[in-house]
Amino acid sequence: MSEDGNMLLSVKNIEVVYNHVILVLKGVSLEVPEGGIVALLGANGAGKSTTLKSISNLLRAERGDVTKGTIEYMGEQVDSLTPNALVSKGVIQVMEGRHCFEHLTVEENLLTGSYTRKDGRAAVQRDLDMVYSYFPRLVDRQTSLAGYVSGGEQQMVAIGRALMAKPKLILLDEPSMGLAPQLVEEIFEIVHRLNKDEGVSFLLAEQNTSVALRYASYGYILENGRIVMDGDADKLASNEDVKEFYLGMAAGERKSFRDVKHYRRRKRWLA
Amino acid sequence: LSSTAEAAGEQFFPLIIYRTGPYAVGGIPLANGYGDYLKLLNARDGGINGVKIKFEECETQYNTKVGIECYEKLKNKGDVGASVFNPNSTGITYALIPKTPIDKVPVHSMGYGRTAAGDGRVFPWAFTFPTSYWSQAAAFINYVGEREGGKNNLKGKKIAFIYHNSGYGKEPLPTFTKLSKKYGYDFKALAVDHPGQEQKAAWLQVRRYKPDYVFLTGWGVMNQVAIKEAAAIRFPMDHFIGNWWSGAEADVLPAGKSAIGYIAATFNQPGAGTQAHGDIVKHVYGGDNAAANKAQIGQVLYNRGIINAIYDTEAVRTAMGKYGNTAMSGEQVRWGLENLNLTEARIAELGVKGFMGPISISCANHEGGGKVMFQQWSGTEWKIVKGWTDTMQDMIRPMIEEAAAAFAKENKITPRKC
Amino acid sequence: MLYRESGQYKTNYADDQAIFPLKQDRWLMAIALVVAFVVIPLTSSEYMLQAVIIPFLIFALAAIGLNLLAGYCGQISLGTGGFMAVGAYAAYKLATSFPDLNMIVVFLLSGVVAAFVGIMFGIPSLRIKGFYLAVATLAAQFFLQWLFNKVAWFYNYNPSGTITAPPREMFGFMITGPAATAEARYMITLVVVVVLALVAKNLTRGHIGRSWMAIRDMDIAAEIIGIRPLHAKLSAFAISSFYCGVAGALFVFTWLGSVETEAFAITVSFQVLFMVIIGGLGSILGSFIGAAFITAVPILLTNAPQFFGFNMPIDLQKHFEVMIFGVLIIFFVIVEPHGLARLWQIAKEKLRLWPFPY
Amino acid sequence: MTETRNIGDTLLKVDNISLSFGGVKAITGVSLEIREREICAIIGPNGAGKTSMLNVINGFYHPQEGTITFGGEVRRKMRPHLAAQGGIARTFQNVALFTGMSTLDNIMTGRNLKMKRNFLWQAINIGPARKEELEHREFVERIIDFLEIEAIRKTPVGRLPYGLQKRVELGRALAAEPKLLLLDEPMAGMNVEEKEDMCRFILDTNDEFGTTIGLIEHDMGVVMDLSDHVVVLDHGEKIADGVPDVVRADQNVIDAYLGVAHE
Amino acid sequence: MEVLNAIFVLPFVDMFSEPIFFAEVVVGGLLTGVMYSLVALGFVLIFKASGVFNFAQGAMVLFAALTLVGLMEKGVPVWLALIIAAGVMVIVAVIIEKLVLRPLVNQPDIILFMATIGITFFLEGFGETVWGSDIHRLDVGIPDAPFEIGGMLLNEFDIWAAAIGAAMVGGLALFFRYTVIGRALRAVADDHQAALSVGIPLKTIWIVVWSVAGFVGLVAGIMWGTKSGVQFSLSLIALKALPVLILGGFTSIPGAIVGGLIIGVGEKVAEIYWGPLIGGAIENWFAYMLALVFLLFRPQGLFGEKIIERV
Ligand SMILES: Nc1ncnc2c1ncn2[C@@H]1O[C@H](COP(=O)(O)OP(=O)(O)OP(=O)(O)O)[C@@H](O)[C@H]1O
Ligand SMILES: Nc1ncnc2c1ncn2[C@@H]1O[C@H](COP(=O)(O)OP(=O)(O)OP(=O)(O)O)[C@@H](O)[C@H]1O
Ligand SMILES: [Mg+2]
Ligand SMILES: [Mg+2]
Repeated sequence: MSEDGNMLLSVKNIEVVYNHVILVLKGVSLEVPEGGIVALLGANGAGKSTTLKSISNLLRAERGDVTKGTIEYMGEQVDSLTPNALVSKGVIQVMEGRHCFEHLTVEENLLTGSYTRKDGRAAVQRDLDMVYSYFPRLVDRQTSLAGYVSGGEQQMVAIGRALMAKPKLILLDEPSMGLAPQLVEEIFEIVHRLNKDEGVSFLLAEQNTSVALRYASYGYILENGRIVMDGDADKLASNEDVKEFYLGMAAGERKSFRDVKHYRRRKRWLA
Repeated sequence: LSSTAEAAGEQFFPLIIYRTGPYAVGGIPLANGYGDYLKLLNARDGGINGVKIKFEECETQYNTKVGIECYEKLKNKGDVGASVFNPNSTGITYALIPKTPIDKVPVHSMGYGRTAAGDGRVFPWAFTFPTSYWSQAAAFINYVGEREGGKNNLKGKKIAFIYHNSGYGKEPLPTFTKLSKKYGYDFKALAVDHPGQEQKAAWLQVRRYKPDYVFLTGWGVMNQVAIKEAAAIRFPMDHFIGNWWSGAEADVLPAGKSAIGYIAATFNQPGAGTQAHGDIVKHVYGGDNAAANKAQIGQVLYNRGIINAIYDTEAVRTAMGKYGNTAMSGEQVRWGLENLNLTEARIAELGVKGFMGPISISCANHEGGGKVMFQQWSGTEWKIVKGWTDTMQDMIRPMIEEAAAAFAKENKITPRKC
Repeated sequence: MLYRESGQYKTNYADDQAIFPLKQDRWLMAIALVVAFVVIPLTSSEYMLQAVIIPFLIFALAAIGLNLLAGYCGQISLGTGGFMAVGAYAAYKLATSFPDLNMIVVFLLSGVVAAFVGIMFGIPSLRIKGFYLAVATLAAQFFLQWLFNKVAWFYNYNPSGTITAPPREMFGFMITGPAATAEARYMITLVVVVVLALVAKNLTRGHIGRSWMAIRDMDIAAEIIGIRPLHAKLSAFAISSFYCGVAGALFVFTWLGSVETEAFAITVSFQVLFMVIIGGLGSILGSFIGAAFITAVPILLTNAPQFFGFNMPIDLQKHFEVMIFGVLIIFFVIVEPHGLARLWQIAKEKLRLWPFPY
Repeated sequence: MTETRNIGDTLLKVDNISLSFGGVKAITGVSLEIREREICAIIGPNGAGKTSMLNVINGFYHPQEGTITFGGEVRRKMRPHLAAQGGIARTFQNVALFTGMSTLDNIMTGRNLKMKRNFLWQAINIGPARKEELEHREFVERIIDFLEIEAIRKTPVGRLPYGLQKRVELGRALAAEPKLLLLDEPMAGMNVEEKEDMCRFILDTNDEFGTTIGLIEHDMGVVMDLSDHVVVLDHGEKIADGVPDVVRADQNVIDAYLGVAHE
Repeated sequence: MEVLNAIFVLPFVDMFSEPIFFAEVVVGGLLTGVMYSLVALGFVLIFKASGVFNFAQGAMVLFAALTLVGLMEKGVPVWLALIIAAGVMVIVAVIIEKLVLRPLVNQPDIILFMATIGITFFLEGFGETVWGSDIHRLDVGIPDAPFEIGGMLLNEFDIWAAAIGAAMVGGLALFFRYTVIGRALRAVADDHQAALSVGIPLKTIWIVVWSVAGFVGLVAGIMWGTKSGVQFSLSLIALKALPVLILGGFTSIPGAIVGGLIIGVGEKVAEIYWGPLIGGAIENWFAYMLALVFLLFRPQGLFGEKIIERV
């Protein structure tokens, strides 16, 4: 993307090392415009989650370090802020793998999301109702311990909890994982609505490329800790390689998963 | 390392002690008294018969393992090795007794440790004088018997024994049971676990048992909690008697007024009244009374440190009488200990007249058959209420010899002839 | 690139499964053994052996024991001191009741006795987990300590309840009792520890070890794939207690010579746990490193002021020692939560990449 | 596409199972059958009770009602390890690998059931114990080759990316040489390429070892392409059961689960 | 037969034949139990709020009491000494958060536990360096005289201790229930990283909780210190709090008090009625055995949070 002014988030050339030895990101740059939905695509282990965590500053809790590069949010360098300061500023991450508070009830989980808010109980209650309206399944589960609800329900809790913080930028890590198909659509509809109605921006790491590209405006493809391709979502979606490797289409048609046995073209990014 | 220094050299005294940890309350004054007396000898007399004293403390926190490490560290120090070890812990004494014959250093557990070591035939290298827990128990029975108007009146009386649940606390048990058979008193032993902050159960039992006397064998924080608990059940203090490690200022002060009347055994006089105390203030503290008081001069355990040092230095002096005025090796000090003979006259010469009883040690008897006194807390100071008390050696001695024989058998030691 | 495996091809699985597949590791190990069996006995002073090296070996053995349970099987136990006491008292009773029994046999049998006691106290682990279990194992600690203090039979009815290692010899050398030289006691300890460490390494690499680790990492999944928690946990308790029991026996017979139950107090349990955590949970090497750390550091700290010519009052020195010890624990835990053994592994990884940073 | 496949008799019969937790009804009166060598998919919205069903089958949950017949044996209550011994292996929705162990060791644990040498042999690690270990190692290496994870053989699994972890988990289940393999969302969180790989492994397992497979998956493409028969759960009840083409057209299924008619 | 009689019949006969004494034993046990609860409470607070098993609680009790008594010996009036000591505990909390907890966010429980052991050593050494190892007499003016009701001999001090213990438990239970922080605390205990991700400031939370635990430690230190003097052994009472803790549940404030009462009564009754049969001094292990028996039925303690097991 070009260097114009209204970038909400810009990550410049960051390098991340785990445990002082494992180099995972090798110079990643990306930008999220104000009010944009940006998708971060890539295979397993490419470094998507790592990128998101370095933005939200949750890396340190995993003994990872950003050793090079800078991260700017609303023009301000945020590398050294604590995660909760970032949340107060409106950046929140929904972590991969749900991470619900097992011993809190579903409702309590949602309410923890509003911890940094200062706008009073009524506003929080309103958002709580909103979350319940997005995820009616959670209403039944309100008083269950989050540790006991099903995997998909936990995913809803995790997303709902982030919404409760009334963020400006949500870093969504694999929101569709483990969700039933119609719910995946619903979640992306929610993303779309929040984006349109409330102006919330999104950076989403997603494996479900077809949906992600459908809703995103821009996309990056990350492989092995490097950005190998980026561009407008529709452009990416029509790229032949992307089609084959990320959308599972061959020659314009979805191929059957039964056929994969017989022939397989391996991905090579010779960029 | 050793043996070469035929020149005057330095006499090395190791001190295994604890100034920290749960029993620091007891360890600090003991170490101060012992150390101050040695410093006094250096400052006033230039050492023992002109041989300078060197002295090193090693901190154990009353922990046997650390004690052994200390022993290993200190046993070869000084020009001719360590003079004598005072482990200041029954556990450490037990661990050292088998080692000392090999290393040729004597161990002196003054009024604690392994009672059987009073038999010098089996334990040539261990000394328990001036007295032992078993003798003390006998003295206690003598004392209360006397208060009841004769030991025969003990028949039907009830005596409770509250003890630190360790080797140290358990030592007097056989004596008490044996004597109860002899004198017909009823006896109940109540154990309290380390460190002894929580004794409610024991005292509830005392309350129900309603004993005529309670004997306490505690150490550290256990003592003062016991005294407070006794006060809380309104047990008459003058019927509550501690052993000589359960009768120091730190034990009674926290209980305040309610501790008045509490009695404890001792084998040295309380107070800072002797000439030696004056000398310590003068030579060691340069006349600074406040500093001396801070070091707890004149307190029960401080004084006990002093007499411990007197015994040991006098043993060195005795050895020098035979081997000449140079630094004495452990082996020589052992001879000195075994031939120690402190008469009233010698005690007066040392400037501690009346402070301790006369004593003489022999090849067979390492306990010295020493007698025991009883002191009472007045609210401000300890006062002797019963002077030297007999310790029924006719009965205790055979018990000691029997226990020593058992040890000899188990460890394949042939007792020496004395 | 000093430390790399390239060029060391394994042509069969047997080679790949050797204890030390790397040549460098094999060399290091050989050197360590030569030092342990030849250099140390020839050069160390009695103080060194008695106060540092023998306790280090014994604690290393106990730490291996606890590591099998806590590090490999994930069951934290604070009963180590109690299990060591079982070994110690069993060895004492065996040695005094059967004076002609070979000491190695005595040590092993006392380990077996401890193993049975360990199984009994391991039973609650089938239901209780985590810190709840850790605290519950204190029941073993306190009960056993009480038992050996109370029941006079265990200490042959001597009045203070102290047990003393009787003199025994092997190959014509005194190996226990007061007349045994520090070198002799060291050698016998070393042999026992080295052999048992090797056994522990083998166990952890076999299917028993894997079932322990599976239970540790995710007990439910382990059960679902067919690992029986009962077997895995109780075998871990048994074998761990066996090691602790042997360590307890050595504790009396080749180290202190004479102990009362207080020597196996809860502080010992904690100390061994520190060793395991500082050294590295789930690492045999870590048990050694941790034991070295916990036994040597206090002694170094105690002797440091004198070494540098300060003369501090001993109480102050002790306080500093305790404080510094605490700080060091925190420091190392922060530097590498997985223990010193992991630090060593990371160092190896770095050496492998050297001179490149990543 | 299934005509040529050699599907046998009923291997697993779940009969009228009900399971509830306190007030929450996870499963109500569900019956289903899985036949030998088939691939049976269980689908349904989130919280429908799919995972719970797997947990019932392998003995982790004990249903209040109903029976399970596996390989001709009827049973109501059993411990998970007995189910494993009987030949049921599975993978988990939230990866449940042993994170402290290497890939190789993880897969080796799958063979634990088959290893018999007692600990004394293992302690000295010579003779029979060593031989046994090596035999199993060879078997496991075949699985590693099959799943194409040779390169991460010695890596601790905690460090692996999610997709590979799922693969290792499959390897662990395969190591037990199960008769019935239960897979709980094996392809969640994967991109298409990885899903293709996973499908290939599942199909190969089914073809080459004749393993019966129970599969929970939310990717309809995968479900429809792979399975011989699909069971749909909703709110703990079975709402459809049949071949993929029929199920996909079922209005109930569309309403409850698919949202829109799938393709 | 006789053995069975001695174990299963005679002790009960004994209880009923002297009911007043039995009542006294029970009351004595209850009061002792409250004293245990005071220490256990500090553990619970920290565990509940951060999932850390704080072994240093005993050392914090010692350190707080030492600070208080040290100041009082320097002539500082009681009320001021109390305030300063509480302030010192806040400083301790801040330092611990910064130097120990922050670098260890998201580490396994056992590692944090180990770190608190490091803190234990440090606090013990530091407290004694500053204030010495001697025993200090502590008297903050709580009355301490025995009195008799209905043939039972009680002590004013014990009654005070019970009252203070109850008040603290009540207050803290309300705090956790009705404040936003309360919920955040439990969230942190479940998952550090997730708590961070939703914007809960671990730093503040930890400082608050450790300060409160320090304050609870101070109160426990005052009560125990008045009873037995302030000295090193104070840090060992943590061991008496552990069975209370597992019996009540690591995460429950009311659990700490109920656990304390059960353990207190249980161990006293056992010691007095069964102890003599087997040689006495069984309190220590009996407390743990009793807790163990309860755990076999409820592995999370009486009031602890459920242990969630799912795949
Ligand atoms: N805590 C950690 N310590 C060491 N390595 C790590 C850690 N976390 C991640 N890695 C490594 O970093 C690389 C990138 O991981 P990351 O989780 O960012 O990938 P991802 O693109 O999100 O993959 P996925 O789609 O599986 O979530 C992986 O190879 C992984 O092994
Ligand atoms: N151990 C348990 N205790 C209480 N409720 C439970 C338990 N296990 C499952 N449940 C409940 O049972 C219902 C079914 O859960 P299950 O995990 O089987 O759903 P699922 O079909 O696998 O859903 P998903 O696709 O989201 O994984 C859920 O509502 C869940 O809350
Ligand atoms: Mg990811
Ligand atoms: Mg599920």
